[in-house]
Amino acid sequence: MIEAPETWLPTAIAGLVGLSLAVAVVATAWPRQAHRIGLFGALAVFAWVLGLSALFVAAGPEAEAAATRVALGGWEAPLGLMLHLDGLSMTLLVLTAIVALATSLYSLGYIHDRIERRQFWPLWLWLWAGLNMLFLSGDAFNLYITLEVVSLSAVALVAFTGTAAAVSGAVRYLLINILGSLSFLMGVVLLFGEHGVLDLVLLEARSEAGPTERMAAVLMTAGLMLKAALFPLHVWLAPAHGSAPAPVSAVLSGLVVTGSFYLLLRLWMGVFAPLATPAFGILIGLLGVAALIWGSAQALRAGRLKSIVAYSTVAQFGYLLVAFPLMLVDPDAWRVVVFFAVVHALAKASVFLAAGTLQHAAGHDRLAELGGVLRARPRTVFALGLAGVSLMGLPFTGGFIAKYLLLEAGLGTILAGSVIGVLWVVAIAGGGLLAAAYVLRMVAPAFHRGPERAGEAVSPWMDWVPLGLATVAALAGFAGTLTLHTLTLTPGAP
Amino acid sequence: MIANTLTVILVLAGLVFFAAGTAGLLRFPDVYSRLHALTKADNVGLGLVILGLMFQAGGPADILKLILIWVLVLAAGTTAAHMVAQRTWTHGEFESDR
Amino acid sequence: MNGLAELAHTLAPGLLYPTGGAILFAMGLYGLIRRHHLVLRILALNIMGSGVFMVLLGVAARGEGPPDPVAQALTLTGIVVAVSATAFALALVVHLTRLTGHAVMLPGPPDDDAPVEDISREEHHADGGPAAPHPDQDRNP
Amino acid sequence: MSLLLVIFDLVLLAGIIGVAWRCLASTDLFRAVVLFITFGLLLALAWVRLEAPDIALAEAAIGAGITGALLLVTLERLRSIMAERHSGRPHTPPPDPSGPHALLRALHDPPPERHSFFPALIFALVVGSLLVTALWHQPQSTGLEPVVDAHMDVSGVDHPITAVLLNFRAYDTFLELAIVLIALLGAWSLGRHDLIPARPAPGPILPGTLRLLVPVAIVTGVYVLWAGSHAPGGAFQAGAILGAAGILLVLARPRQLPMAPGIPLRLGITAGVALFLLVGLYGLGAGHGFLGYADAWAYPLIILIEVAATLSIALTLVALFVAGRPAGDDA
Repeated sequence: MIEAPETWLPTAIAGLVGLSLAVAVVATAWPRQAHRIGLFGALAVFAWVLGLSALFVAAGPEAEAAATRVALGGWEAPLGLMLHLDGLSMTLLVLTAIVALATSLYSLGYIHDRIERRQFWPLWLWLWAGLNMLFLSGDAFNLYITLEVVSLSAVALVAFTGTAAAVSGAVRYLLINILGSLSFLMGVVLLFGEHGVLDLVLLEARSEAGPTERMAAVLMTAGLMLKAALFPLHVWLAPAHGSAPAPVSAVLSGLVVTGSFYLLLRLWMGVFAPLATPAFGILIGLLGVAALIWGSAQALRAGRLKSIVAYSTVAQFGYLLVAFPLMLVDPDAWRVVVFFAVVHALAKASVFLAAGTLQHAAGHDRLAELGGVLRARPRTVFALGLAGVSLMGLPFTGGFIAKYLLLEAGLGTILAGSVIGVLWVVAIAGGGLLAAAYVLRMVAPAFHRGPERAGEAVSPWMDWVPLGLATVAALAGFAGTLTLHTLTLTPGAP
Repeated sequence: MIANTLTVILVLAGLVFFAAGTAGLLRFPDVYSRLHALTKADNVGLGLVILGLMFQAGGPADILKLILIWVLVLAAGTTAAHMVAQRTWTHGEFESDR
Repeated sequence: MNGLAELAHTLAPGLLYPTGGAILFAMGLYGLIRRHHLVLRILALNIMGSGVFMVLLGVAARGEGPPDPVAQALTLTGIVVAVSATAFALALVVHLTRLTGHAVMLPGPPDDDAPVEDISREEHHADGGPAAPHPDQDRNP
Repeated sequence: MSLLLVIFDLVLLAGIIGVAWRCLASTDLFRAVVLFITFGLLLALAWVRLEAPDIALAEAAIGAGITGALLLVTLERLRSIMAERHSGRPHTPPPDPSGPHALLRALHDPPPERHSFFPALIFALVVGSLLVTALWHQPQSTGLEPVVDAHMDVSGVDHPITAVLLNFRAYDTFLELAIVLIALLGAWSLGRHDLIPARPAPGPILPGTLRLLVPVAIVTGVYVLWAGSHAPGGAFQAGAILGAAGILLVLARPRQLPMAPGIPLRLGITAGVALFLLVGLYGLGAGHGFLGYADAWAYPLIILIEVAATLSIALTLVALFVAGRPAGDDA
């Protein structure tokens, strides 16, 4: 007799944390074999996450809110720490597993210097473990600690090539991250002072629209916006993402930024829900429109391939902000926003990986001189294009479904009589056009006439992984129903 | 009562030495005389404060800890003063010291 | 006299120290915006952090009875995190100074079209860092 | 009496804020760092006043002590780099006559521009006053103290803060150890070309003092570690004290730094997290939950974890002070 999935779920959740930490610790202690430990660890964590998601979906309708919470050390909140798994965190865990596995495979080919490898793998495995723990955390202070694990390892990964551009980007990134963390922590402290608990579920039950919640919301939102590089607090992003090694850029733009956004969503759907008013939604939406325009303009102007991709992250996250006012009108829209973030993360990671392959082959990533390599590497260009098509939102891709659903929600707002809804619809449609413009800028040189230049030899991992990930991003549309269904399993959400 | 009075008198006396040392640090013209004022006055001052606190100690273990603190501060302070003086002797004074 | 006693009661540590912590936090923020040298910016962030800890410990000391041990444990954790981040930040600053000759975070993003060294290529070696420093590489006038 | 305490509180807070202000307004970095160390020591006094002796110990050892040492050695490194760049030929340490003057040039931050004064001031005032408003509206609750108190008998230790750190919220503490480790991995990934630029003064005084201080520091560290189960103290404070002893040793003879062996060093810095994780996974397997202990085993396991954590923290702090990756690590 097989036991019901929900009895295994708590052990599987704690086991995921234990496994991802164990991989990181072993790689740190034994750096000589770090790349092998990393490869097997990546496969193991990936398999574990898939198994966990199967368990979760199987337990789905029966899983009460209590079944998805795990008391660490046997201590229930408010005394102890609780891990917290729901549809939202499950979706992001699966996303993380896919992007992280692809990045790990790609890094096998990309980082082959013996000494670089020893530095890269332990930090990267810590970053992955940190992301897993971030998505599973259900405690306000523990969220601060996991955020620090994520940001310190991310900064170290930006800096570890040791070049002037990378170190300069890393310093800026680190200071911004510390500032964001401190601002977040001050919010946590305010909430703790008011309510005397740290557990998010308990906090949600006690929160109201008082001065503490208002100030905590301001501090924590500002801190997370700094970390997520949401407009207007975005200036650090392009230097850090653009100068990091390709697999690191992919993870930063695909996952780390998404992690901060996840936390914003979680807080505003939970603890700060009483504060969400239409005026606030419109303010955030306007910031989103500004981000969309500014990011796209920079992406259209930038001279380097990776800078274009980095600025497009600012623009695409503008989209997520535009969706905030829609969420206040149509409570169901949040699932679409998450789905959009998932598709964006997949596509953005594959674009960065493809850009890394081209940069490796050419020895630089200046767009003006990249034509020969682009012509000689149709597979990589195809990956770039396929992921780009998903970013633009052309039909049959994951990006299309996400943008279509967002547009639908926007039109719903207009029909509900909101004039400013027109702006959101124009922004969502126009953003797709701008995305098309900068994606075409990236791939256009491939179609010009001119000599081919294969450049430096590229390992098979670097050749195929971006294509595989881009395919996943494009096909994500077919997983849309499943994702949206998983997201309905979030207790407390509409 | 007598113990309390002794404590107050000794700690106050210690504070006078600290005040004198600080005045020396601020008023004396060069590094050597400043060190001279600071280390001597402060070591005596700390000794008096600790002697005063001994009358408040709960047992011999506390008294021993207090004495240990004084000995360690003496050793550390003396070494630090020596190194500052030596650095000044070989490198000259800092501009901002004048 | 009665008024003084009441004032003393109002200004209990549970109120006074959180206020001081808030002032330190705001002051650190001010310093962070105004000063340019990276070491000073790191000091400003540390002062902000101390402000947060002061609020937390002040909150823990509120009310009657012994202080809240959870808040104190969180502060201890926070101090260790702060020193780790500071140590790493200082290492980055030293490295940046070695490469560029300055320890100042310049306003505005660095030049997008500056050359980027590619670590995936054979000729790159991590042993001793880059051989030739580029003095003003990431300056953006 | 209570009025006197209020006056003391006000004077202390004014001192802390004043020193912080002078530190942030200073144009001379050396002065700013010294003021920052003073700031840390004053904070320790404030923590004692808030009935937090553990935090005061940690602030003095980690916040003021270790951070201060890190800041001072950073200034020394920056000075040495600048002196090298100005003279145009590589040499460490720089020639003596240029020492203090190069220091003054390199470690100087000009006063901030006028145009950022009002925006920054208004921004800080708004944030500060909103924070104060929120804090003054809060209830005077006691937080989680009663909950912790009710569970002390099954925690395995007698000191509430150690119980929270290593039992009730052990996950946070584990991640805290991980963060110290990640900071070191990050610093190591930058390269291995770092020496301590300061030269020790010749003569018998420094070695003699070290012969006295280092054993005392080791005894104190072990005592603070052991005391943590029933009184203020614990792994982090002990690790900081031992780390400070290590830093003193490094400072005293930078030229003859013993070549740190690769594998034992790696094992040493990861011992804390590795042991913690093993115990945690064992708890998961044995049915006490991840990072949980059987009540009877709580005390010995907590002590075991604390010993390993102390060792790792001390080693990591010394390594962060040295900053560069030891040559042995690449072997």
